[in-house]
Amino acid sequence: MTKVLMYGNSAIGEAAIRAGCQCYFGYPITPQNELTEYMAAHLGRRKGCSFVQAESEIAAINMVYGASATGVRVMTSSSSPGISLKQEGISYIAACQLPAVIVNMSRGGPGLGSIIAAQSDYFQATRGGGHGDYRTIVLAPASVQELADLTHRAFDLTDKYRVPVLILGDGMLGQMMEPVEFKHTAPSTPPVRSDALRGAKGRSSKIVKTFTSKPTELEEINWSLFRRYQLIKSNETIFETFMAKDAQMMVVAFGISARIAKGAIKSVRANGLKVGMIRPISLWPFPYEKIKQMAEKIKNFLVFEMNMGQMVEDVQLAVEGSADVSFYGRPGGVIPTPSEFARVISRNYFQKGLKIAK
Amino acid sequence: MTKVLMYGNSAIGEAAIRAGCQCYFGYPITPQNELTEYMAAHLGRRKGCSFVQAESEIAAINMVYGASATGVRVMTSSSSPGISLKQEGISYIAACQLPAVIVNMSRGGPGLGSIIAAQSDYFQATRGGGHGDYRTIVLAPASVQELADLTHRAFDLTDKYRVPVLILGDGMLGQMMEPVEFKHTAPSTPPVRSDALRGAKGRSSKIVKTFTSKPTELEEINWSLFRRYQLIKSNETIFETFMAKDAQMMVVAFGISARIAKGAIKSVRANGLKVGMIRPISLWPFPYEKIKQMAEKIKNFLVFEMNMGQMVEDVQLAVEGSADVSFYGRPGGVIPTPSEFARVISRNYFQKGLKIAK
Amino acid sequence: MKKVYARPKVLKKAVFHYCPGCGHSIIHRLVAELVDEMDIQDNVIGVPPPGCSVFAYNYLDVDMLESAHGRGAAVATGIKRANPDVLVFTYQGDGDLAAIGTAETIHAANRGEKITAIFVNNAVYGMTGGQMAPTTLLGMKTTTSPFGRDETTEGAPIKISEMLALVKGAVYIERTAVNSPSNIKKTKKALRKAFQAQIDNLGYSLVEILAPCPTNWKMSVLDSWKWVDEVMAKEFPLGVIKDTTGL
Amino acid sequence: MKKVYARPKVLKKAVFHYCPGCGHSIIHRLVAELVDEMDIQDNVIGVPPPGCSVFAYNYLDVDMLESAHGRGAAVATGIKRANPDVLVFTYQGDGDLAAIGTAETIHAANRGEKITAIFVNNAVYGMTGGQMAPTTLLGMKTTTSPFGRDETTEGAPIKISEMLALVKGAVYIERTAVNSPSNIKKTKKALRKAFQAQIDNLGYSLVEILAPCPTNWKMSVLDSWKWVDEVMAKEFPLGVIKDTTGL
Amino acid sequence: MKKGYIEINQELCKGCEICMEFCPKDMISPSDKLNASGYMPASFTDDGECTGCAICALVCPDVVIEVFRD
Amino acid sequence: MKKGYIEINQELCKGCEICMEFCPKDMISPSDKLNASGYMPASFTDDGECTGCAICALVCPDVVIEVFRD
Amino acid sequence: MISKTIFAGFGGQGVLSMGLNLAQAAMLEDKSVTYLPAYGAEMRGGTANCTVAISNEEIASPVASSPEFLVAMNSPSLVRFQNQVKSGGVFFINSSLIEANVSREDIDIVEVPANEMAEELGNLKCANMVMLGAFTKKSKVVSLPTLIKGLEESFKKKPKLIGLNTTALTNGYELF
Amino acid sequence: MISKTIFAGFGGQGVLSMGLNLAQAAMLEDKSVTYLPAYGAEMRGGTANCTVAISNEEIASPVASSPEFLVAMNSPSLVRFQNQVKSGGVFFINSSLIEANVSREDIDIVEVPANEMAEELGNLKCANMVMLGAFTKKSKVVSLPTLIKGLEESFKKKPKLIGLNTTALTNGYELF
Ligand SMILES: Cc1ncc(C[n+]2csc(CCOP(=O)(O)OP(=O)(O)O)c2C)c(N)n1
Ligand SMILES: Cc1ncc(C[n+]2csc(CCOP(=O)(O)OP(=O)(O)O)c2C)c(N)n1
Ligand code: SF4
Ligand code: SF4
Ligand code: SF4
Ligand code: SF4
Ligand code: SF4
Ligand code: SF4
Ligand SMILES: [Mg+2]
Ligand SMILES: [Mg+2]
Repeated sequence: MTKVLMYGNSAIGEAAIRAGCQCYFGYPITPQNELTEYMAAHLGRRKGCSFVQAESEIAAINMVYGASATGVRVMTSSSSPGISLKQEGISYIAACQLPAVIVNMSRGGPGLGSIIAAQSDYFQATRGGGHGDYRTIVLAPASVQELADLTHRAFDLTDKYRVPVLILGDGMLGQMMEPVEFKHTAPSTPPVRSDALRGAKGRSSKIVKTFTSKPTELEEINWSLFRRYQLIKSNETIFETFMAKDAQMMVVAFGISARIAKGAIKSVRANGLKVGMIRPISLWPFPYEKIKQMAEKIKNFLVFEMNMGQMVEDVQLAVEGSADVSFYGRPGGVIPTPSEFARVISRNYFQKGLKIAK
Repeated sequence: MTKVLMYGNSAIGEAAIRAGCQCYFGYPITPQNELTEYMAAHLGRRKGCSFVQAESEIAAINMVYGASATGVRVMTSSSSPGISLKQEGISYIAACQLPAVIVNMSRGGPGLGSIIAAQSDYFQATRGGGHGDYRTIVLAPASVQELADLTHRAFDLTDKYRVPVLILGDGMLGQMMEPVEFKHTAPSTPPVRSDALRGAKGRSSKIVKTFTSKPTELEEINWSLFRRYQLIKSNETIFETFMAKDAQMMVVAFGISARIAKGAIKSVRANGLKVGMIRPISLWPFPYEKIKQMAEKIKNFLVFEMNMGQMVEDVQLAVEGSADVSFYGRPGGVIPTPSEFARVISRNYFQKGLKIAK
Repeated sequence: MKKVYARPKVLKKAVFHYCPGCGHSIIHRLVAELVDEMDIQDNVIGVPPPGCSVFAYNYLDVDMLESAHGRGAAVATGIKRANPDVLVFTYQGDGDLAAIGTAETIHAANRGEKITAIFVNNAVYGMTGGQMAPTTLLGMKTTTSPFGRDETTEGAPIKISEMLALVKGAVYIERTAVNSPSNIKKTKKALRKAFQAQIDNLGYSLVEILAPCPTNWKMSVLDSWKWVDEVMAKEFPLGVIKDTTGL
Repeated sequence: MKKVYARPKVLKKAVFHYCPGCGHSIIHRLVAELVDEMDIQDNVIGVPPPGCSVFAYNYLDVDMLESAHGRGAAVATGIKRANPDVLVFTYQGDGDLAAIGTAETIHAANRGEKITAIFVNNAVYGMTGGQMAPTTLLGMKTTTSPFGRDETTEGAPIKISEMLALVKGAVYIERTAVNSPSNIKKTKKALRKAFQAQIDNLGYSLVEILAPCPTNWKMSVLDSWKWVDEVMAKEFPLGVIKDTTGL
Repeated sequence: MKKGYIEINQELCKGCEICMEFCPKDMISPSDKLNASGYMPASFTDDGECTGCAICALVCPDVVIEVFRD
Repeated sequence: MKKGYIEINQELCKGCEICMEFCPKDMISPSDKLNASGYMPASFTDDGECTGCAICALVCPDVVIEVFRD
Repeated sequence: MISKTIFAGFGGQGVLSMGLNLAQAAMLEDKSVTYLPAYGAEMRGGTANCTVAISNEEIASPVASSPEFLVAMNSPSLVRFQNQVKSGGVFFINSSLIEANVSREDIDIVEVPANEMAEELGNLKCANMVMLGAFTKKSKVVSLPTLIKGLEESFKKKPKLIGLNTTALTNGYELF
Repeated sequence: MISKTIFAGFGGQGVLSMGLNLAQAAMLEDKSVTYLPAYGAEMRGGTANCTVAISNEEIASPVASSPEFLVAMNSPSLVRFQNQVKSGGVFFINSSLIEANVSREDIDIVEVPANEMAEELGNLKCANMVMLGAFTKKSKVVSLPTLIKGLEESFKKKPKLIGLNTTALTNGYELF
C-alpha cells in the first residue's frame, strides 16, 4: 500500500469503512466534521451501508444502539459537548453488551468552550460519564496513522468483547493532515454477528434489554460485565515506551501531548537528562502494572496533559506512593510546545536532584 | 420545631423551599418523583416562584441554567439515566460559574437498569460526567434528616462558590419515610445575586458565556475554576467518623451503605472486633487528608459500596499504598444487609490477622 | 363447537402486569393478532421504551430491543437502516413520544423512515405514577398538576399527530381508541394499514391510540373507558389524520 | 444635512465576523434598531446558542446568555420564569432550532412561554462548515449531502414554523427574508410585532427569517440574495403563518 | 339450542367488568369469590343465550376469554 | 441641487456589492483598491443624484454606510 | 432493640396506611423509625406491602431482610413473605381471608378476624385498623394511646373518620 | 532537522493549496510531514493560513509556534505572523501586494512579485504556485520535481490546469 496525505478525521472514516463499518450516524460539530463528511461521501452510497446525519447527538447514539443490535458494525463520532449528550446512550450500549465504536475528537471545555484541541475528557472517557458501573475501552492515538490503525482495532475489540470502544482523539489530530497507510482493504462481505436481532427467523424470539424489577438479575449483568472487564484488563492494555531504559524520570502523557512530549524528551536527552516516556495507548485499561513496575526503579514521574490533571490520578493509583508524581497541564485548548515541555522537564529534573549523564 | 414523618424526596423539596429555592425544573423518573411532585404542589403557586415540568431532563437542566443566570436559587432533580442526560448542561453551568443544586436519587444501572437504589454514579458525580475540567461539589446524605440538612447547605455552598452542587442520594433514601426536623423557615424575601442578568438597568450590559476562539481566554477560566476548587477542598471537606479511636480496621462507605455499615460495625464491635468507620459526606471534595492521616496508624481499610468499586479508587489515592484497601460491593440495586456486611467485616478482619479486644 | 376466539399465538403465555382495564394489554393483543394474521412473526423487531409497557417483550413473541426513554424513533431508525427488510415498530407512550422524544419522532417521520409508531396516548405518565403528560387535558389533576392542568403555565394538550401530518415523510397517521368493540376493531385496522405502509416502503406511519389508564385517572374501569369517548376524544378527535399511502 | 441613517446605538462598535453578504449581520442590526426604538435596552436578555451568530453578544449591547446548542428555548424559559418582566429572545439557526432543538422549541411554544424566537433559516449549518440542515432544499449539495439532498433517505425540508403554528401557545409566527429592501423592512416589522406580543404577555412568538449564506451555498453574494426569493421562498413561503395576537 | 359459549380463565381475570359491560346478552357477571390475586373474577352464566359473538373476548384487556361457536 | 449623500467606512466594508445592486441611482461602485482586510470596498460617486433614500444603508450587511439628507 | 414489620395485602386493604400509622406513632414516642413502601413495577400487581422499622437507636437499614413481624392481610402475602420472617417471629394473619396453613414451626401465629370485626363496625375499610390494634397489643412496639394520637393527626382533614378508626384500633387491641 | 512554514493570505489566494502541495511533495520524498490549516471562527475573517512541518524524524507538534518560514501573500498576514518567526528565519513576501516594511532585522526577506508573474501567465489564480516555486528554491525543503509530481496528483481531476500551474511553479523556482 502507498501512503496518502489525509486529515486525521478522514483517516478514521476510511479505516472504519475498511474495517467493515456499515452504518455511521453522526451530527456536525467542530473539530470532527471531516469525519462525518467523509462518511457522507464514502459510506452513504455504499451497498448495504447507511449514513444518517441525525437530528442530534442523542439521536445518533441511539441509532447506533439500534443498528448494533442487528449485528452490523457501526460507528458514531462527535466532540466534547456532543459526547456528553451521548452518555445515556453509551450506558445503554454498554449495558446491553452491544459493540460500537464512538469517536471523541475532543475540544476545550467545559461548556461551549472552544473548538481547539484539548484533553479534558479523560475522566469522562475512562470512568464512564454515564450512569452505572460500565467501562468502555478507550484508545488514544497520537498520529493520523495511529488514528487509522486504532480505528481498525477498535472494531475488532468491540466485536470481541462486546464492550463499546471509545477513540479519544482531539481536534488537532482530527484537523491535521499526515501521510497514512491503510493496511487493510474493505471486506467484500461484512461480518455478521450470530446473536443479532433480525427477526425470529429459524429461532425463537430474542430480547435485548436491561430493565428488571429483580435487583439480582441486574447484579448478574453487572458482574458478568465485571468479569469481561477483568479479561480486557489482562489482554488489551497497550502502551508505548520511549527511552525508558536508563531513565531517571518518566514522562507520562497520552495522545497529542505525548507526541509533543517526545519532541521535548529528545531535546533534553541531547543535554544529558535521563528522561524517558510511557505513553498509554489504551487509557482504559490503563497500564497500571507497567507503571507500578517502573516505579520500583524510577522514582520520578512527570505527567503532561492538556487539562488540569486527570490521568495523573491513574498514575498515582499505579505508583501507590512509591514514586513522586508531578503534573504539568494546560487546559482549555492551549497547545503546549515541545520547548515549553522541555523547560518543564528540565526544571523538574534538577529540582528533584537528578543528575546529568556524563 | 417538631418532627414530621416525610419521604426523603419530599424532605428535599421542603428543605429547598425553606432555603429560598424559587425555581424548580424537573422531569419524572422513579425513584425521585415525590420530589418533583412536592415542588408541583408547594412551589408551583408560591409567589415569585416557578415550577415547570420540562419536556425532558435536558430541557430541565437548561432551564436551570437560564434561571440561575438571572440570580434566583434554582434546583433540578432526577435519577441516574436522567442525570446522564444532564451532563452537557451541568458542564455549561459549571463553566459559567452559575449556582445550581442538582439532585440525583440514583438507581441501578447501567442502561435502563432498575428503579431500586444503587450507588453506581459515584464516578460520574465526582469526576464530572460531562466534558471539560470542571468539578461539582457532591454531598451524600445517609438519612432523611441529612437530606434536608444537606439540601439547605447545598444552596449556601453553590451561592458561595458558584459551583454546582450535586446531592447524590439513592432511591432508598428518597422513597423511605423518616422523622425530619426542618431547622429553617423559608425566607420572606429571596436572596438576590448582584451579578445576575436582569437586563442592563443602571449598568452596562453583561454577557455570560464560555465560547472563545482564544484558547488562553479559556485557559484563564479553567485556572480560575481550579483555584476555586482548591479553596473548596480546604474549606468544605466533610465526613463523619464512627468508633474510629481504637480501630484496627476502618470501613469506608457513603450514603445508604454507610448507614448499613454502621449497623454492621455495632454488631462486630459487640464481638470485640476493633472496627470503625469513616463516612465521607462530601464525596467531592473527598477527605483524602483525613484518610491519609488515619492510614498512618490504621493499616486496614475496607470499602463498602453498592456498585462494583468506584470510591475505592479515592481511598487508594488517599492511602497511597500505606495501608491495605479491600473492597466489597453489590451492584445493580441489591441492598446489602447489616448482617451481610458484618460477615464481610469479620472475615476480612481475621484474614488480615487482626486481634479481638479482650 | 369451534373455538372462534383464542389467545393469539404470538402472545406469550405470561400474565399481564397491567392494571385491570388498562388499554396497553388490548393493544398488545391486537399487535399479536396482526403479526399472526400477517404471518410476519419471524421478521419483526419491536422497540418498547420505558413506560408501563416497558415489559412488552414479556408478552410479544417477536424480537425486541428496549430503548431509552423517548429514543424509540432513533433506535428504530438504526435498526431499519441496518436491516431494511425487517418490519420495525416502536411502542411508545405519550410521555415518551410527545415529550422527551419529540425531536426523534419528528425527524424520523421527516426523513420518511420506514417504521411504524404505535403511540399509546393515555394523557398521563403511567409508569412513573401519574404525572402530567404533554397530552394531559386542561384542568386534569395529576401528581404534577395537583391543581389541574393550567393553560397559562402548562399549555394546552399537544397534538403531535396533527403536527406530524405536516411532514412529507409521514404517509399514514390515524387516531383511534381502545375503549369499545368498534374502536378496538378500528384500531386493529389502522395498525394493519400502518404495517402495510411500512412493508410497501412508503414511509413513516403512526397510529395514535387513546387508551384508558384507570389507575392514574383515579376512575373506575368503566368510567375510564367512557371518559375516552366523552372527554378525551373531544380534545383528540378520532379518525384518519393523514393518508397518502393509496392503500 | 441631517444624518438620516446611522448605526443603531445598541449595536456595539465591533466589526462583524460574518462573511460578506451574510444575513446574520442584517438581522442583528434590525434587532438593535428595534431595541433602540422600543427603548428597552435595559430590559432585554438575549440567548444566542452556537451557530455563526454565537458571537452575537459582541454586537448587541444587551444582557446575553450563551446557550447550549439547541437549548435556547429551554434557557429562555428558565430566564423568563425566574424573571417575568424582562423581554427574552433567542437567536437561533435552523440547525439549532429545527434539528437538535426541536423538542425544546415545540414545548416552549406549547407552554405558551412568553419569549420570542428569532429563527434564522439559511438552509445549512453555517458555523460548522456547511452541513445539511433539516431545512436544506432537495437536491442541494452540502458537505454532508455531497450528492444533493435526497428525499428518499434524508427527507424533505422541514417546515417547523408551520408545525409550531398548530400549538395553541404560539400566538404569532411569520416568515420573512432579508434579501431585499422591502423584505428587510417587513422583517423588522415582524420582529417588532413578535416583541410586542411578548410584552403584552400573549404567548410564544417566532419570526423565521430566510437569510443568505453565500459562503456555504457557494454562490456570489448577489446570487445568494436572489436565490432566497427565487428558490428558497418557493419552498418556504413568506408571510404571516399564524397571528392570534389581535395586534 | 345453544349457539355459543365462553370460557373464562378466572385465576387470570382481573375483574375489570369490561366484558360484562359489553356483552350484548348480559351473560357475564362478577363471581362471588376473590381469586388468588385478590380480584373478583368474571363468571359466565351459561343459560343458552350466548351467541358466541366474541365481543367479550374482543374487549377483555387480559385475554382470559376463549369463545366457542357452532 | 444635492439632496443627499452617503459616507462609507471603506476599511470595514466587505465589498459584498449589495449596496450597488440596490441603489436606485447607481451611485455606488467598487473601489479600485483592496482594503486592509483584502476586500474591494464600495465607493460612493457623489454626482449629486443621491436622494438620501437610505436603501443602501438598509441593505448593507455590515452597517458601514451613513446617510445624510436635506 | 430493633423491630421490623412487613405489612402486606391486596391494594385497597389499607396496608400502607397501617404502616404509616405505626411509623407515626413511633415518631411520637421519639423512637427511630423508618417506613419503606414497596414501589415500582410491583405496584401494578394488585398487591401492596411496606416495611416499618422501629428502634431506640439509629436504624441501619429500612429493608426487612429478616423481620420480626409479618402482618398478612391475604393469602398471597402470607405465601410470599412467610419464609423471610426471623425465627421466633410472629405472623399476624387476617383470619377472615386466610386459612392459616403455615409450614413454619418456629413462628408464633396470631389470628385476627379483621374483616369480620370491621364488618361488625359497619365498614370493611377499617379492617386494617383492627389488625393494627391487635398487632400493637401483641408486638408492644408502640402504645395504644400514641397510636390513637397519631391517627388523630393523620385524619385531621377527615375528622369524621377518627371515631370509627379509633374504635377499630381499640377493638383490635382488646381482642386478646 | 525540522522546518516549519506558515502560509498566510486572503481567502481565495490559494494559501491552503500551497501548503497542501508542499506537504504532498514532502510525503512523496518520504519525509515526515504535517499540514495544519487554521480553522474555526477565524475562517470567517476573509483570511486563511496553514502550517506545514517537514522533517526526517517524527514531528512533535504540527503547530508553528516559531516557524522558520513565513509565506505572506498579503500585508495583514505579514503583520499578524511576523513576530512568530524564528530568529534567522525567512519571510517570503508577495511583493505585488506588500510593501515590505519589516521591522525585524534577524530575518531574511525574499520578495516575490507573485501576482504580477501570475498575471503574465494570464491567470492571477496561479500566484500561489509562483510563490511556492520561489519558496521551494530558497527553502530547499523539497525538490522541484517532486513538487511537480505532487501537483500532477492533486490536479488529476482537472488535467487542464496542470500545465499552467507547473509553469507557474517553475517560473517561481527560477526567479532567483
Ligand atoms: C431518561 C429517562 N427519563 C425518565 C425516565 C422515567 N420514565 C419511565 S417511563 C416514563 C414515561 C411514562 O409515560 P408514557 O410514555 O406516557 O407511558 P405510559 O406509562 O403512560 O404508558 C418516564 C418519565 C426514564 N426511564 N428515562
Ligand atoms: C451539542 C453540540 N452539538 C453540535 C455543536 C456544533 N454546532 C455548533 S453551531 C451548529 C449548527 C449551526 O447551524 P445553525 O444552527 O443553522 O446556525 P448557522 O451557523 O447556520 O447560523 C452546530 C452543529 C455544538 N456546539 N454543540
Ligand atoms: S398505570 Fe395506567 S397505563 Fe399503567 S398499567 Fe396501570 S392502567 Fe395501564
Ligand atoms: S458561513 Fe454563512 S451564515 Fe456563517 S457567517 Fe458566513 S455567510 Fe454567514
Ligand atoms: S360471546 Fe358474545 S354473547 Fe357470548 S358471552 Fe361473549 S359477548 Fe356475551
Ligand atoms: S374483561 Fe376480562 S379481565 Fe375484565 S372482568 Fe371480564 S374476563 Fe375478567
Ligand atoms: S442613499 Fe439611496 S440614492 Fe443615495 S447612495 Fe444610498 S441608495 Fe443610492
Ligand atoms: S453593502 Fe456595505 S459591505 Fe457591502 S459593499 Fe456595500 S458598503 Fe460594503
Ligand atoms: Mg402515557
Ligand atoms: Mg443555519
